[in-house]
Amino acid sequence: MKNVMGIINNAQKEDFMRELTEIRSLASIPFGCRYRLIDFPLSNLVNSGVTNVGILLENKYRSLMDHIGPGKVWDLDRKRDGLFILPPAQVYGDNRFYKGDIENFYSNIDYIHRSSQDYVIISTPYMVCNLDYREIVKAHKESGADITLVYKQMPTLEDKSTCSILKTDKNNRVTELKVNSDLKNYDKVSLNKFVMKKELLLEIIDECVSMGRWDFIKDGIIGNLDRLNIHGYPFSGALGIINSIKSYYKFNLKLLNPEIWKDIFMTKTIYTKSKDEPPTQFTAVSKVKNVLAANGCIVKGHVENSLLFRGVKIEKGAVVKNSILMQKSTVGQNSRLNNVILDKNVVITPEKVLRGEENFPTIIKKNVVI
Amino acid sequence: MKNVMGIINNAQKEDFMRELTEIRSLASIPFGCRYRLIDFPLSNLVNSGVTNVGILLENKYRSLMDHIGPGKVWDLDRKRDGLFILPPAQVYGDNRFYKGDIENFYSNIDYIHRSSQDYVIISTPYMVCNLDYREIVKAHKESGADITLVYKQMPTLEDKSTCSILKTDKNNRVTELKVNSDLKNYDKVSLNKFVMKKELLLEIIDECVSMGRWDFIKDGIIGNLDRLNIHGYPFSGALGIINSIKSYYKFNLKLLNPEIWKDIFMTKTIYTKSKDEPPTQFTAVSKVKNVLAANGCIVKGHVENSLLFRGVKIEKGAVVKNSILMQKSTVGQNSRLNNVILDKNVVITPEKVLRGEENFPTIIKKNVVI
Amino acid sequence: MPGKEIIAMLLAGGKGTRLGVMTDKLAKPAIPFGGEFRLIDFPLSNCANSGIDTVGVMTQYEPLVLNSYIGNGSSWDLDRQNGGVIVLPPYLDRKRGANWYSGTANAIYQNIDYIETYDPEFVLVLSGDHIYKMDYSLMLKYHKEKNADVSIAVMEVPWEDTNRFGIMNTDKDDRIKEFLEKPEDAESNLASMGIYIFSWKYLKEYLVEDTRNPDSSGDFGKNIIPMMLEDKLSIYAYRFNGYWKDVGTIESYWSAHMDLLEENSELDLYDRDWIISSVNPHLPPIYISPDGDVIHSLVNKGSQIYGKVEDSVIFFDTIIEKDAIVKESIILPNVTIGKGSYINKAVICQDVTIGPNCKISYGTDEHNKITVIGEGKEIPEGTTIDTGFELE
Amino acid sequence: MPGKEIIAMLLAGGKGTRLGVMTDKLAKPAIPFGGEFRLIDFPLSNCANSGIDTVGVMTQYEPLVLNSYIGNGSSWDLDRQNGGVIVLPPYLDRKRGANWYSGTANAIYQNIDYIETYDPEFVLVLSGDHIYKMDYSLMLKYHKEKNADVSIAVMEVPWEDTNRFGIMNTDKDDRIKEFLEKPEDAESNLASMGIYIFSWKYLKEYLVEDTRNPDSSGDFGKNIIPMMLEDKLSIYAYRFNGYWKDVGTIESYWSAHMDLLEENSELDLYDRDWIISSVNPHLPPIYISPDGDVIHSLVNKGSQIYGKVEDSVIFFDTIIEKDAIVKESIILPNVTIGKGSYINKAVICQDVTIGPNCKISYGTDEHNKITVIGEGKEIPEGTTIDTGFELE
Repeated sequence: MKNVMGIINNAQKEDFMRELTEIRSLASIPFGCRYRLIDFPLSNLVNSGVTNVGILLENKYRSLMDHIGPGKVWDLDRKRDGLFILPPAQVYGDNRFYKGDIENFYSNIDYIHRSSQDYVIISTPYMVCNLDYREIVKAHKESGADITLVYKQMPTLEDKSTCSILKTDKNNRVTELKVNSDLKNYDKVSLNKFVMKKELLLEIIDECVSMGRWDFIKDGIIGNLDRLNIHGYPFSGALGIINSIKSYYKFNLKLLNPEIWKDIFMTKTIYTKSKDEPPTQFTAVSKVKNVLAANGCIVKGHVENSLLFRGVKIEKGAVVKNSILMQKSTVGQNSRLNNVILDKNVVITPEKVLRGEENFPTIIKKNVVI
Repeated sequence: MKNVMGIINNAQKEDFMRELTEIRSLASIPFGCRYRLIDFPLSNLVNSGVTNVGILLENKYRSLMDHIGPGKVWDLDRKRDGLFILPPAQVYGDNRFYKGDIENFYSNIDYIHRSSQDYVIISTPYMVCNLDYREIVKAHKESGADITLVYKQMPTLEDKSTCSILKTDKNNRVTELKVNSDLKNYDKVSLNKFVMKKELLLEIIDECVSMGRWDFIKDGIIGNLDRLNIHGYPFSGALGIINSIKSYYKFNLKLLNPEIWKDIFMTKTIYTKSKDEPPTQFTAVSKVKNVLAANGCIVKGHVENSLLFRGVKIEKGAVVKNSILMQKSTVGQNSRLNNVILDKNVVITPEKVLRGEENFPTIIKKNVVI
Repeated sequence: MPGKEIIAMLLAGGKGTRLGVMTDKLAKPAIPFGGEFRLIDFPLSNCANSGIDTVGVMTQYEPLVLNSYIGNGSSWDLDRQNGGVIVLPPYLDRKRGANWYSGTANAIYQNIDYIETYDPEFVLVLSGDHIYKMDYSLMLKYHKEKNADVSIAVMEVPWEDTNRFGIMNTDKDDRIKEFLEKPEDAESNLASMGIYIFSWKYLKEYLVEDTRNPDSSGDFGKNIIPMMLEDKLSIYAYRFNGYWKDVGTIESYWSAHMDLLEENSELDLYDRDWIISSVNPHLPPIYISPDGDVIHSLVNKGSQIYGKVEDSVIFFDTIIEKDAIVKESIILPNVTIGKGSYINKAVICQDVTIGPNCKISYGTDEHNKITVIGEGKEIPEGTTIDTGFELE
Repeated sequence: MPGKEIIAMLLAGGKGTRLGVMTDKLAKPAIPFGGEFRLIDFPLSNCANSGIDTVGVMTQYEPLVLNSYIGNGSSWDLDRQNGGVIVLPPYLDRKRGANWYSGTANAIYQNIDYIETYDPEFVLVLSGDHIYKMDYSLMLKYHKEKNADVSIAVMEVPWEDTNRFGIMNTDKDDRIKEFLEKPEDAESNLASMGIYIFSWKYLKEYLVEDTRNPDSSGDFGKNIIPMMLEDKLSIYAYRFNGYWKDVGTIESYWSAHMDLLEENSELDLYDRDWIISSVNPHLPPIYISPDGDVIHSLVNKGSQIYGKVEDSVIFFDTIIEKDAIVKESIILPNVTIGKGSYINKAVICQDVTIGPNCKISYGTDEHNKITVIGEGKEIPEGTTIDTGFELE
């Protein structure tokens, strides 16, 4: 895979998850007790032997840069190749209006040009899975396709926003591709992961720019569906599509199924920035059932069906059910939480009761004290 | 100096050097054969024992990020403290208009707040010198001043733009401070390096923002001249004020004076990203007089009174005088250059003649072939 | 290269034979501790937290594990351009020939060249096998205030234990007058913690002199400190009051872990102002199944609990199968405890697989001994192992 | 941790006694070369450029310089999370006791544990003291194509030199039939370059067997390869045509430098597709004063030329004072050549100060010997040193 580079396209609108993305980019949303979304596409690439990865950024990326740092965790702190942070387009000119992600590709075209690899994988942070691109690249080369698109057969879709659905013919060639549409009559969802020759990507960018079209998927891929041979590659592992609060919440809780968390976390190692947290402590009065927990937590209460991020504290008598508690949040004595998402550093003082709905979890924003 | 943090303010207008800053930020302008401007403020801070440095960025900063990387060269790749890239303000909101550098301070105020240090040094990349802040911080504490401003006594100023000039009373308290003004009646120029308590900086930012004022020096410093005790600290080493093409050109050539280059390069080590270049090769027909040269050059021609950056090639019969040749530029056989600046990767084909004026050097832009 | 005011020299050479099978394949400083750490994490983190950024680690037993664990030191922020942590093995000298480290002082003597690279004013000497959190910069401050030539960290031990320690007799100002190794009738209960600050010029002089003496065992406690006391050097005791434990035996190793389970453990590992760092393996979160139960225990990431865990410390990457019961035990990394097995008062070393329905340390508990299962063992289904057994 | 297809084991143990005073304080692989490098930069850069990211460096002489030079390996991009470069010193084994490396093969035998960590299919064995650029991945491809058990890199040497090398007799297919150490009447001029690829399962077997033989000197050329040939293993010669030089003597060290000065030197250090990396000291640009003159020479950063330099290689941080003349010489880092001094055909080692008006290697040139001034010497004003002198 020395001849394949990766681009993680984080230059996307993320309004669909406003409560969690107000203070951070989509890519740095905390996920699965210890991770952030970016960890998955980045680890997938690295695990497949890709050593040149560019991350297209749009905005609010300081937390992302803090998280990724020089890429040491992913072994991408290299003299040649390695990790490249590709800043947004608009800062190159004063006060221009943002047109779309093609602009980000275009303003970083130098990086793509001068990379020595002939193939490129384009990925996105909001499709969480654990896959090996080696097979996909091999299939791409064997098929002779111009573009290979990874898809998954799915009966239903939690939320259609940002998703592309598709139909393929009997040779697995993509015949239809639609964005933001219902699954009706379709049962395949694009993972928005593409393999193509670098030359083709450059051509697509160039063409889009010259015609004033700025959406990579709509204009660059769908717009070329007739002209190019786009091949579908079926993926059968677990997939989390993180495109709404509801889907975020549901898929996190789905992780409590050992089959799913083993697939997502352990098919290959998922790397993330570590924090020197001691083990999680359970006391003589703690009661835990069906829980995923990061390190550094102190659990004195009752936790069921929930995810605890790093350094969460649950005091005596507190009861937490069906909830996601992000880093360093605290639940005070005898408080009760059900269907709740606590963002980082939230403090629930003693004797409080918070209750959301299964399809509409209550979200408490970062640093709030209740 | 564990209790002092550094902020390098690279959020400044840089139109005054358009020919060199079109493709890069002021901070990443090549300087002195091997360096970029940012190397000087960064090395000065590190050499003074500061281990927490934030770099405020405005735009075109990819080359800067490539150059700095994780800060390993400056030993700032640390788990605690270290180097922080502070991205510009406008990307936090969509398509806003840039107001001034206070906005950059403000949008990174979290970083300043959570840093553990009590004192802060604010510096800028366009004042090139080699100084030790330890004495200055000591003097600051002893004087009891609110702010200490470093200045240099100078009889003339190559170019007044972006410069602040000042008067001090007999106790070295700053009594007058003006931006972009002639030196007439003044003989002290501010290095735009300030020492103050972090609390005061936060107060100044807060005040400026609340009053809708956005220029750190004009509003934050000069605007507080009456209210605060601003103390001057005289600096007597060599100083390069890089605020115009002319001053850039002249100061680079001034480096050929051993007293100046020793002061600038060797008072303390200036760190920069290294490139694995072999030694510079001089052939049997080369002729060199009064030259500073980086590694990796191949010199077959005649070079006098000039600076050669990394990997420059000068072919047989070529004559280069009073010129600055940036990285990987090439001068073909029998070509003649005088008072010329070649940006990176410029190729001068054989038998060409380029001649600028002493006060108006000819500049050839990056990648141009002549 | 600018010099350093102080550098640390960490003695990581201990064979640790009293830890039995645990140190069969590991140097003692590499032994796992507290669900997350190795012993050497404590002095290394203490150095980093105290602002000491240059640490030489002297080792000659099984250096590979320690070497690859320490790596470039970035886990402790000790990957510095000038300084940082480095492992110092013995080497062949063309003039002196082959030299293994014969004693604690001799190890430092052989690394005089390394020390001199940094031209330090002070040298902090540490050992790699004690559990404690200590700010060495306060000890250095004390050393300078007392204008001492040597400072030795000491703590009060119970009078009945004085015959197990190196005991300092001091004057009113805490200047050390006498140093006694394991005295029968101690006059003082100030025990040496094996932490020294030396003014380098004196230490160097005595190291060189000690090496000339063929009868010396090249040891700080036996040779260097007594010589210095004889010469009336100014040696001060620096009193330390926090948690400190030498986990030199299986019993003390086990009880140090039980200490950690207390809600307000004296050794607070959750204190974010004095973080003990370690090399973090990349592992998924802890999983506790709907049938799992964890009470009064520490559990580390990567572990899957389908059974019951009580009063125990579970390191990372361990599987406790359904209906298994783990009590008052320490389970090191990458262990599987089979279905229905019962583990009580045991230390299960790395990479052990215990089959289903085993009973370890089950039965009479009268001699109250801890069972140890050595690294990599596979215990077949239905095995019963008696209390106090050490399975190599 | 995933395994590696191939890892490299670099023998950096050479005492290099034929290099005289140059190796007094340096292991041979640490010797400066080419104005910028140390010898070990060549194999390390070759590994990185060939995609081999795991290198064990075995050393037992003066490891401190090599250890701190290699650091965490980031200079060669060998600071990898899984693999990277590591220095492997000898160590005390509780069962086998003290073991210094007795020979090239024995050094690898003692590091079997390290090698097995990576579960490699192939092991590339290199030495740290040759100057060449070679893509080991092509050699590996050859090794696999030939389905060989061992491949040995060879080059044709002049027939008159065959008695100085290990010579391979091969069949038409380049399979090695015979290996002769420094034969008097060679049948072939294919000389071993000391670069081997072994299929690890075979190498391991022979290393273990060789160790059982008390008469073996534990050497590849003397013991392992002959044993393998006897057992009819499939051993192939891999022909290499580029520049390769063993700089084992002062003369060859000097002439390798003179080679570099050629405009189209066979060893192209300016090739950006095969960069030889090194640890870069932070130094200002080269300065050539209005009176300075540099002809047909290599000069490195940090050097200041006020005098005249001709046909020479000047390492970094050196000052050639006004009116000084340096001819056909190699000036190692941090040297000062005083005003009016004349240096001809000399190697001036690191940190030497030559006072004003000295004459080094001046006078009759009949025996044509190179003068060497050893590390750190101070030559007082007006000294004359004869041709061929070695000043320790």
